[in-house]
Amino acid sequence: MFKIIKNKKVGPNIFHLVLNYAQLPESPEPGQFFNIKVSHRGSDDPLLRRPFSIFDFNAADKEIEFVYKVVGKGTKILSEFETGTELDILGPLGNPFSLNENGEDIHLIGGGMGIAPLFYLAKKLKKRNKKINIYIGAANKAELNFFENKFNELKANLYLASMEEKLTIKGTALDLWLDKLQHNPDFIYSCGPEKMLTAVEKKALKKNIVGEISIEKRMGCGIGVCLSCSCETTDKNQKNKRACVEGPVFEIGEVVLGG
Amino acid sequence: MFKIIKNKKVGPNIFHLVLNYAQLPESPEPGQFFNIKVSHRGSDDPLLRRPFSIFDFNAADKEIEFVYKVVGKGTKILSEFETGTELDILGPLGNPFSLNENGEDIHLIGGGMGIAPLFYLAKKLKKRNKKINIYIGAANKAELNFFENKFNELKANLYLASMEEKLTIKGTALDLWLDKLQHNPDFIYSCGPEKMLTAVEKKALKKNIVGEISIEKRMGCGIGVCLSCSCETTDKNQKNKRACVEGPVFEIGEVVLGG
Amino acid sequence: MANNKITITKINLEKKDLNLRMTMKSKNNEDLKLKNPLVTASGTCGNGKELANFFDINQLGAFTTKGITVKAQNGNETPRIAETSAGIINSIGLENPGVDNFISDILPETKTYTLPILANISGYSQQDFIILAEKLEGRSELAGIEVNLSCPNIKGGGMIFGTDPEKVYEITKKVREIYSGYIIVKLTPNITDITETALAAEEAGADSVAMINTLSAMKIDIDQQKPMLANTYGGLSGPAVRPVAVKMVYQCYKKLNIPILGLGGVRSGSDVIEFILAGATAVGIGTINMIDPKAGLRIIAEIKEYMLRHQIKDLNSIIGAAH
Amino acid sequence: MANNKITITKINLEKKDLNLRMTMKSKNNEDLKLKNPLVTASGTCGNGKELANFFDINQLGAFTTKGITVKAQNGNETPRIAETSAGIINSIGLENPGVDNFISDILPETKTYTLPILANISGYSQQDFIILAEKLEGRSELAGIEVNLSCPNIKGGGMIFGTDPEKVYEITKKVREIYSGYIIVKLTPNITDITETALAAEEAGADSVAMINTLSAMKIDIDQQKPMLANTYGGLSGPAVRPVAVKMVYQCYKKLNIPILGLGGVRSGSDVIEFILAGATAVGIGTINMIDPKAGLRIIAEIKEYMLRHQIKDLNSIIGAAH
Ligand SMILES: Cc1cc2nc3c(=O)[nH]c(=O)nc-3n(C[C@H](O)[C@H](O)[C@H](O)COP(=O)(O)OP(=O)(O)OC[C@H]3O[C@@H](n4cnc5c(N)ncnc54)[C@H](O)[C@@H]3O)c2cc1C
Ligand SMILES: Cc1cc2nc3c(=O)[nH]c(=O)nc-3n(C[C@H](O)[C@H](O)[C@H](O)COP(=O)(O)OP(=O)(O)OC[C@H]3O[C@@H](n4cnc5c(N)ncnc54)[C@H](O)[C@@H]3O)c2cc1C
Ligand SMILES: Cc1cc2nc3c(=O)[nH]c(=O)nc-3n(C[C@H](O)[C@H](O)[C@H](O)COP(=O)(O)O)c2cc1C
Ligand SMILES: Cc1cc2nc3c(=O)[nH]c(=O)nc-3n(C[C@H](O)[C@H](O)[C@H](O)COP(=O)(O)O)c2cc1C
Ligand code: FES
Ligand code: FES
Repeated sequence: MFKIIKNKKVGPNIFHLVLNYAQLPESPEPGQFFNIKVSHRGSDDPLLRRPFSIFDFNAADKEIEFVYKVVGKGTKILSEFETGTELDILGPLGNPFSLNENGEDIHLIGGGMGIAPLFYLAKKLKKRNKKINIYIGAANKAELNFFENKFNELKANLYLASMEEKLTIKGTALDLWLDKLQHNPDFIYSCGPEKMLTAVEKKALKKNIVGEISIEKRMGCGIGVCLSCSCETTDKNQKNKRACVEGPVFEIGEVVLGG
Repeated sequence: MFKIIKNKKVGPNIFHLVLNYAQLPESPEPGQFFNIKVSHRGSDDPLLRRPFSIFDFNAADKEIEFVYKVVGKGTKILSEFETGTELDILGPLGNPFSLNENGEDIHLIGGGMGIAPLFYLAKKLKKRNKKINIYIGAANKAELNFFENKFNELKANLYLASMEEKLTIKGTALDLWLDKLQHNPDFIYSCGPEKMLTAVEKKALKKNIVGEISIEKRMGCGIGVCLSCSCETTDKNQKNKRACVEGPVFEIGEVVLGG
Repeated sequence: MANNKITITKINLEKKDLNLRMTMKSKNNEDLKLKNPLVTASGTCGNGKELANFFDINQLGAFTTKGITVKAQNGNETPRIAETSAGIINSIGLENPGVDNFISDILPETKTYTLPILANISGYSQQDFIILAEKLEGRSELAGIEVNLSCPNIKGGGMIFGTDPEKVYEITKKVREIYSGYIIVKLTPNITDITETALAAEEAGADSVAMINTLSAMKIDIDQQKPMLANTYGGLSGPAVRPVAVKMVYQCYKKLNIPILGLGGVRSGSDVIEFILAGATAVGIGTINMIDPKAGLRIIAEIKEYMLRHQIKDLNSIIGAAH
Repeated sequence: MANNKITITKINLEKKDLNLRMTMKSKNNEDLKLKNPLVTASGTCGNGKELANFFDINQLGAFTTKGITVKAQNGNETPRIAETSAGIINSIGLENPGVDNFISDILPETKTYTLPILANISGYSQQDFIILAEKLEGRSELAGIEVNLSCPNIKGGGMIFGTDPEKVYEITKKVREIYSGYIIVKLTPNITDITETALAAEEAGADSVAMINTLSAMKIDIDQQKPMLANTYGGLSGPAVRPVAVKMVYQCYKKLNIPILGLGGVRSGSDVIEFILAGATAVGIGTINMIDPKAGLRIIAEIKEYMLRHQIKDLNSIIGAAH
């Protein structure tokens, strides 16, 4: 069982959820996700679990952290749970970001709630003494505040974009990255709306930049049994891959993006 | 909205629920019930409300009290609500016990959770200085403790029966009443399992005792729109009556009991 | 297509500008005009006065009475209701005082209401429907009748008609010949292809079709090891069935030229919008009234919120917009 | 009747005395023997190894593979899943590698399991089913096949067969002539009278029937004003449909002489008991595995608790006991 230590509003409809666990089947890696039952105990409503990326993980304190936005029924219920509530969560699930031998100069590009999985990733990369630049964007400054503070704790090079105010620039995370892009990094990681990922990928492929993206597909099970999350890929041997098992992290160019 | 002031275990699977209200459409009478939504806020599971008789009512403190037993999903969820939770409850509903001109010597016979509505009734009768004898029975002493203490506060003549231990007697509320029955009371009120009501009624009709019973029918709406709770009656003008509107209180002999 | 509509109509509407009025067209006589799309579903709202204890029901689009038959009926044994996941199963069995008492006792009461009243009628034979249509013809209290060819609760009765397109055609035709008011034919979802019965009703002269009635279903009491309902089988309604109902409305909208009254599992304004987008002109509210007697009022407010959020001035503009 | 059984068997059973073994009889060849009534529902449990990450699936009664077709299929566009009240709608569209790859890649993997494996097959024509039966005939890895005549997701395909008793008879008969292992025919609930197709399958030589597949359904995204699923329609499963499934099993139990695999909306041991009381010999678990991968284990424990509570030594003794 996972007990809520914190479930606090940290932005407009954005919540920071910290859970304490007794044990985990394995240590979660950046890019993996947990599938959380958001219904009240004894209730089947809503029926399906909801997937959330790992925002941070702390083995010493046995804590897993998430950052989520209230967008519908499930996240609304989740946001109302109080400290001490026990949650039924399943994971870690999915294919993580690869961390080895990706060079030294690394860019992280995140849009909207796609920023969430990049924090734990950045932390791990920092530990390996990589040189990282982080480009994040959201609708407005308020949606970025929490992330900004957290990334600043890491002392990373952080750039911010918002649609409503001029921060580093005014615009999207993509605009921001392109604006700052002077030479090719060794590797990029990106997560965000499919539209943004499509554009990032296009640019990267054109410039021969290698990297990984994490995609959000509507999921049924999160464990690979239902094929709700199939993605068309360029892999000749396996045309369809499951976002929940072979993903959510894919190599740039691997998935045929729709957005 | 109705706020939970107390939701405390007072016997084996038996809970005492006290609610504070801001306003009520009308003042509840003994024998009436409220239809309580037992699902968590934002959830439709379970779908239907659950009917509970008024155990006590206190206009000065704006409090309504219920005593309920956990028997299934809905009552289980209800029992887990904490103090401060707001409940969606509908009522008062149904046809109350008649209080006027029923004579001076009155018997109350209650079995199991059928005891619950008799307390508020007894309190009102006491206020009118009626002479009341109360006969209550349940599976065991533990199920009666709470009721015993409450009725003792009223300083009524209380007799207890349990199936497992000898109290006033060992047996049912019916056995108890028959055991103590020396002369006809002016009026009886009874509530409990249909089997018990059937026997009480048979005895009463035979001995020409008048009175009222409150019956528990499986309900859909509680407000008279669905006809789930129809009871066959001896009334020539209206063969079927609704337990939720024309009942749950009926005159002895009015309803064709099945048990 | 639908998306375009949303962007084009950015005109900063206010609540007072919103048009929720819906017209159930008739190819035969007068249209049925509704203040808003909400129509009470037969059997879940009594005969008016029970709900009127909670709010002014004249604020709804139309009121449908509990189903009536030629003779008075006591209905099935109890228990008549069981709860399931997001649904209920009922086997009321058409308890009603019979058409004569309906006319003498219930119809006069409805005169105090200003909204259109629809009488829901059920029969065990074609002859029954003819008698009912004859007795109700010319009753000025009524705006129309809803011909229930779909009640799954009466043995050898309603359900049989409702699953056979030819019978649907015949009965509708007979009723049409007799009854001059608005005729809605209510269809059963317990069928392989509901478009066939819907088309049969249309061809025979129904002014509109209502779908769905309840899905045939049952629940077993595992402790007693016997069916929960005295009648064994019953009809499933409530949120659980909405995806089936929406699909049937969507499917029929493409094929029919008469309006559809969509219902099944509506709880909220969003659910009403879902039915309208699928192709319904009017939307029934049933089970939800049993849980929340003032649901109709809440739902109207929720529809208005949706219209404001999406800057939809006229609810008619989104009928079938999901196609 | 059922009540008597409960009182008679008061013999103070312990867990180790309980018999959960169920035998799916065959009139043709060997019976299908199950350690317990739980059978994974096709398409909701992958092909074994995904669930095996969570527990030893050999503890279940049988495993049914994801539906396969003659040729490889990519399935429908995404989104392929939507959530409804107590249910989900899916339109996976039979994504699968085709029967040849199934035989070369998937079947060998199942050799590591000791429980019976059933291959679920789907076709677009009678010829497809013949090819599939031929290719699977004699495969020792399989205990049998489940002939899916009910998938609502392929256009002009599965569904058509499943709603026509004659087609059900023909296809079953052909498959029976070719395939010598255990044959289960899986039926659609999107039909006026499921006993007709069930009887047709029995007459044609099916060893048993499985019911129900999903109910045809849809959901609309009211903000986008378009269907939630890329494929528009999909199949409803999960707790919402259980009352419909239980009713169909109950109804068929009275008429059939072959065993029934009941499924639709099982979440718990109580739900399995409900199907068995209605007349099922085996019970499928589908959607629940997607929510709770270890559901099978939990459900077995819950069935045992029920048996102890009611002092039922042999689960077989309550098959159909609610009749
Ligand atoms: C691998 C993965 C990781 C994710 N990580 C995060 C995260 O760290 N923080 C965060 O805020 N969100 C994350 N999401 C999205 C999150 O799962 C959805 O926002 C959530 O499930 C919505 O639930 P709901 O009940 O509130 O919304 P619903 O009422 O179910 O739907 C509301 C809206 O959310 C969208 N949605 C619903 N389910 C999903 C889903 N499974 N995937 C994507 N969109 C969905 C729908 O399109 C709809 O528009 C992630 C999704 C995936 C697949
Ligand atoms: C007018 C009225 C007044 C009542 N007053 C009280 C009271 O004061 N205290 C109390 O403990 N109980 C009372 N009950 C019974 C109470 O409503 C049920 O115990 C409760 O609804 C069960 O809900 P559940 O979800 O826990 O059980 P479920 O899981 O729904 O069912 C469990 C068991 O409860 C029985 N049950 C379910 N619904 C009803 C119902 N509407 N009426 C009768 N039995 C039902 C079922 O037969 C079943 O065996 C009253 C019932 C009525 C009709
Ligand atoms: C208790 C109850 C009684 C019903 N009685 C009738 C009836 O008399 N005539 C009829 O045509 N439909 C009847 N119905 C069906 C409803 O009118 C409606 O078609 C169905 O319940 C689906 O809508 P809902 O999910 O909103 O309840 C009844 C339904 C319920 C729940
Ligand atoms: C995601 C998903 C995929 C399915 N795929 C198949 C399939 O390939 N073949 C088949 O016969 N049934 C398929 N089904 C139907 C299930 O096997 C089962 O009949 C149905 O879901 C009802 O059971 P449930 O409510 O327990 O899920 C699928 C169901 C789901 C939810
Ligand atoms: S979500 Fe079920 S396979 Fe990926
Ligand atoms: S419970 Fe609906 S009429 Fe009484």
